[in-house]
Amino acid sequence: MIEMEQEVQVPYSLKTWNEFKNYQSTCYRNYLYASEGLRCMGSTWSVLAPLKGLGEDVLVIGGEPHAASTAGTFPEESREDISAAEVAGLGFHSCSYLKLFVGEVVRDKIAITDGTIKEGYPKPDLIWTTHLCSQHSKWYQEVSRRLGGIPMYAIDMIGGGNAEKDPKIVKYVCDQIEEGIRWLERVTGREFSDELFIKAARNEIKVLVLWGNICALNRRAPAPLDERRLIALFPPAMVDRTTDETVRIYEALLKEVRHMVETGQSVAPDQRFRIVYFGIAHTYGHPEIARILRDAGAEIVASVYTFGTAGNFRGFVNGNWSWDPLDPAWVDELDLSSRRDAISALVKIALGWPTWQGVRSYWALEQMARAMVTEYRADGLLLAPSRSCETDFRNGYIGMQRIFKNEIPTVEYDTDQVDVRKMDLPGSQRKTELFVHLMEAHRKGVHDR
Amino acid sequence: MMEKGSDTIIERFRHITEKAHEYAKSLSQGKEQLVAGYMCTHVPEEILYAAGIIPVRILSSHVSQAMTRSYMHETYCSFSHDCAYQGLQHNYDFLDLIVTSSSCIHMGEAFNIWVRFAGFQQKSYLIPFPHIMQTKPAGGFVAESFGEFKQFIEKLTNKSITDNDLERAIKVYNQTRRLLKRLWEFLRLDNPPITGPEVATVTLASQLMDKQECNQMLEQLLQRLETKPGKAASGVRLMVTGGACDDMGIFDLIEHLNYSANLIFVDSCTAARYFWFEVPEDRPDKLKAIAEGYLGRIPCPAKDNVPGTGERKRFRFIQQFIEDFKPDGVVFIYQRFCSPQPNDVVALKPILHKLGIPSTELELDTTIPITQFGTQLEALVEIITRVAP
Amino acid sequence: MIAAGVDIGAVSSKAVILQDGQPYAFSLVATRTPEESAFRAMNAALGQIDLKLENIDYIAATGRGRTQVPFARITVSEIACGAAGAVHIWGPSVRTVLDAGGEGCKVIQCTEKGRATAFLWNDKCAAGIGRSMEAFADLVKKEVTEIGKIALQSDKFPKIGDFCSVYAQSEALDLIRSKVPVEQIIAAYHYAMAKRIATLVARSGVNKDFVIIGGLAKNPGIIDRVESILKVSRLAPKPEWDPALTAALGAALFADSFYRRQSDTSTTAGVSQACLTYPI
Amino acid sequence: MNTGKVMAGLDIGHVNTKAMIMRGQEILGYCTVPTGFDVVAAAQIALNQASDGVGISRGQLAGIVSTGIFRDMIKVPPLNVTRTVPEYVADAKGALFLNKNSRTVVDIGGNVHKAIRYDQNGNLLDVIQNDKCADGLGIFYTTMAKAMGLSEQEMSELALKSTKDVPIAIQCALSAESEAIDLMCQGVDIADVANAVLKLIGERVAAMCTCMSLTKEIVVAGGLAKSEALLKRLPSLIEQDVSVLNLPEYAGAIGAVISYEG
Repeated sequence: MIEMEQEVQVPYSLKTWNEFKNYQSTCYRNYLYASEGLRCMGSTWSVLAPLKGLGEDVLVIGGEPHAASTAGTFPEESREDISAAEVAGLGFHSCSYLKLFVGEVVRDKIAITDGTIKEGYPKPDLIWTTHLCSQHSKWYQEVSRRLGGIPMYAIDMIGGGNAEKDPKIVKYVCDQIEEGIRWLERVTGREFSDELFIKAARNEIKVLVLWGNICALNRRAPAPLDERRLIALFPPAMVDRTTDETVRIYEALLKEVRHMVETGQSVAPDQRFRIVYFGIAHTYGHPEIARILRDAGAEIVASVYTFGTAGNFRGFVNGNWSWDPLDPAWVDELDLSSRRDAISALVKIALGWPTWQGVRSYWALEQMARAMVTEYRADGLLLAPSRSCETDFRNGYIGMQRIFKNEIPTVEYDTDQVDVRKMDLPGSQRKTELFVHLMEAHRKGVHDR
Repeated sequence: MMEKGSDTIIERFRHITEKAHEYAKSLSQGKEQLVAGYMCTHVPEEILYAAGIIPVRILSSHVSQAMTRSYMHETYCSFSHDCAYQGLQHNYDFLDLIVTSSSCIHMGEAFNIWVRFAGFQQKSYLIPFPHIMQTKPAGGFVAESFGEFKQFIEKLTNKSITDNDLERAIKVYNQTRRLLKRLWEFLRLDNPPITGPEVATVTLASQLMDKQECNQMLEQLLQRLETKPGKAASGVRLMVTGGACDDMGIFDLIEHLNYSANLIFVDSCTAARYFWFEVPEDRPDKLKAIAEGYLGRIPCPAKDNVPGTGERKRFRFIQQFIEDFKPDGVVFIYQRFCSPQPNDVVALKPILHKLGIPSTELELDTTIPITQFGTQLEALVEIITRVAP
Repeated sequence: MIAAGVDIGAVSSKAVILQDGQPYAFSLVATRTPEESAFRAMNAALGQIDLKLENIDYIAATGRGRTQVPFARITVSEIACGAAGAVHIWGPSVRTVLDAGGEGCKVIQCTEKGRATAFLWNDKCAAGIGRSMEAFADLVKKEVTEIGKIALQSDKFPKIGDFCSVYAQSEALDLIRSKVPVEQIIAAYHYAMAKRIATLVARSGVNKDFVIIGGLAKNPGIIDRVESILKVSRLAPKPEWDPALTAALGAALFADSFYRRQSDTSTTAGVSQACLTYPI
Repeated sequence: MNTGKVMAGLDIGHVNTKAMIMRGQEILGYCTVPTGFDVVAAAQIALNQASDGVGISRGQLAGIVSTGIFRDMIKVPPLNVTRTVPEYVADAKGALFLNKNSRTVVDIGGNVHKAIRYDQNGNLLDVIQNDKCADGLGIFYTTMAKAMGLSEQEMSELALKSTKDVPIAIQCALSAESEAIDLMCQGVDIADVANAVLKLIGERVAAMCTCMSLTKEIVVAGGLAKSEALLKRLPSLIEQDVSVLNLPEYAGAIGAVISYEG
């Protein structure tokens, strides 16, 4: 148990912040307005480097990060997008990222983080995506259908705890990507450059490892970063992590956060309670919840979603999960001399994402939670399943509540990633207030004993 | 609401569907017989059968209960909740094994509940199976994955499964599939000797049964039907397409409207999609053959995405069924909270519209609102028959 | 010739009696159990014209409880009846009918002859909007007939979730905490429900002319919003017809025409099971 | 707690506002009014009716403590309540006061239900609150009684006469409501429908409870605790004995008074 009873410090403000914001919106602007170049759409939960083998003019837009940032920037537009998708016939219980994204296609306009809305939906040349939940590849099937049959290739990332150590699965995914590369050549009529691909692959892996290192610094007290910053700082890696520029900004961020730790600084220094959070970033209600926590000096210092969606860690080491980061130097030494080498290195990294591990493997998820609670010396576990997200292991959370409640203050509240209508704000506020109260009571109890 | 048909064999099948877990229990009782439960129809039953294990499908009980709500999130479909409930209620403790293959996430979680909270940790197996059926590498992957499952079963029973064992199992299962297909073919007739709900019931029972017993009963049934005169002139022909539905009440409802209407086809994983394929018998490599068979099925909407085009292969089958069975109307059924199904409906409707076939959607839950569904179905029939004052 | 239609809805039961195809009497009562409500509705209408059940030549039943009406000769779905009734009331230009009832919302597409060609039934999460209005009225301690007008008094109000009336209710209750004036809360709740209904209508497609029938058609707080969200205005309600009676009227029209066609056995409509055991 | 003092506790819930007047450990008077949308007015009326009933003037009140979801809204004139406690804290204290051996209270309110575990001093150990889909069970109960043309009391009594378990969808009040209506339209006996409604409520509450280990004795509070039919079901559903508190709907208001000092 750590007490932070020292005088309240000045919150640290990140110097690299703007570089991240700029990188993200530049990527989107390029995709929207580029007069030439190859527009590629799809889940950025796919390995992206293969696209880069097609040339230096490849522009990508990814479903989840785009939907999430649009919802954050344009709450009203997003409402309209989602209901437009429902009017167009999509399921009332389908993923709200999906519906927001399709809604933009239906309304033939697109809104991006820098606050601009472009009339006329920029048609992609191809769709390169993954199949991660039961509805995820339906997402792009629908987009492809509505835009008159955009060629699409979905990779079956058959996840599940430890998948990256299962040669059968690694081979299966690698083979699909090799097939995919041949398909990319056919459908674009371009020649695939292994040189460009391998360079992009190394960058992609590097960024994922760097982010892991940045997150791992939050084990220190005070944790240098809070949930709000974590949520904002990983999307650039989701948007496009294959460029030299991404590697540069994440290296800069790592350097800066290391310095924060050395000088004991934090973006949110008041951390009487350290919270581990399992849940997707729910755009709506997040500020309200965060305020309740901040008023009580409680900060979310670790979350599987912000850590594990675009970050890699050691993962399972002889049966136990470890949130230790991987050494960035290891990436530079990786042997990526052949196309197949690069593909399998990428596949192992992608299958190793904690989010992947958890999606179809309750035991991996449970181990991650256990490890995170101990490694990050958490005072409480906050579970926030998202109503319309299948990959958000909604079920795992309900189970975890049963398991953790007797060990540590644990509260579960209902959210939705971008559908404000499904966000249970009143209930979430009630339950968060309760959560704080339980942590206080627990700490008091521990002291009395 | 269902008046029992006269045919004693059909009654026997119906009894099995109504008392699913009692039947499964009777299989395992006394004898040395091993019985395994399976949750997704992509589990290669042949491998279990070759090892002398009888696979029985875990279905829902339609008992309204809230127990599972504290294990599984609200927004999982009632079918998965109900299947999880079977485990939590310990209805199936007698099973020697619970198996599933990478399925839709909802059913995957039902399986997890059994493993985590219903005491099946030590007797469970998850078969990695593609989420996209049509990729080139899928074949090799599935064969390997089935191979590992075979080894697991061999360890469990500690006796090896020979190619002959597999070949026998494949033949038995293909036989079931052919017999069921013949049964459904009757429904193409104007006045079949058997009703759609009866065929659906028999098909559901086959998923719970020892296939040898099942095949015998099916053969007897077919013999009788071939000689039996057709039933009264049929009414409006309705085809059902969608997700898992083991609630035969819905199908009975179709035939007990205030109008004469008939159920003539059901495309779902509890009906046609369960058996509408065969495992090639001439292949030297039996595991590859089984893999080929299971990948060639009518795809589940959660697994249907042709690389390159994103086409849904299932739609081709549906159009074929429409051609063969000539429905006047289509009834979409899907579990509330299911995502893949309704997302396919969006793309299917324009196709039906082109064919001039009206449709309605029934959203399934643990129980069925009979008067509402009845009204929806009667309204559909009224539209087809152009009823007006 | 006297024909009658009864509509046993989830919240209210209605009866319409036609004499030689012309409106003769009608009634609207609260639904308790379907059979008992059927008699109450029918007797209420009969009372107006001093007739007895046996004086009526032919009776058709519609609505959720239609199979429980012992004295009905035929049953017809509220979809077909809604379309028939709407075209009878508003004329052949009607193409889309929104039936906003107590339990369910249905959108019906129809021909100039009042024949339904397609329909959309509300999804489960959009059920019970009509009834939820009553519960909501109780919570705000207002008359259910009043809140609709109050809802239109404020054009500025917070947006609350329109996905489910239970969530909307919780959110509305919670607005009190943020000290939102009651009129605005009522407006917010109505807007949310209207949005949910509008989504269903748009999903099914609106073709002009558009009309709204059923109990909620009498709630301006819902209807005006539905119109503004859909950017389409409905044909104004007819003073002589309570929109809640439309389906019952449709049933009466069916009864009328079936009586005339009685000799013809090729009628497509079946005879309700109940009436076989109930000779009139 | 100072035994002499006359104190008032106000429990302002989503649906009802409960007022309780106590002298030390002694309950003097109480009263419930619907909260409606004017919380301050409702609180005042409840308080006045409760105190007038026992001839206590505002001046005699040593203090007012408020709890419940809207507890903070009466910090304004005329009541100027200065002390508030969260509803789960008040529930725990109140339940313990009404039953010294109780260690868990299950509170079934109009819009929210929860289970609270506490020690012998009424200190909070753990709490579980309902899922979103289970909101509004109390309101649902009222609505269904109305739909059947019965009082809540009558519906509960009728449910006890039920001879047949009819299943209804468990998802939420909405689905249950439309299926209950559907059953009535099928001509199902309304006693069985009433029973199904109460079964659903019991099931939902019990399901929530299993997420947390409940320590004995378990008591039930909240307006729905008054339904005999519901209470008959609960023990078998949560597989433990439960007893109803005396004045179940006032546990929160009493707890507010108790927690005035320690």
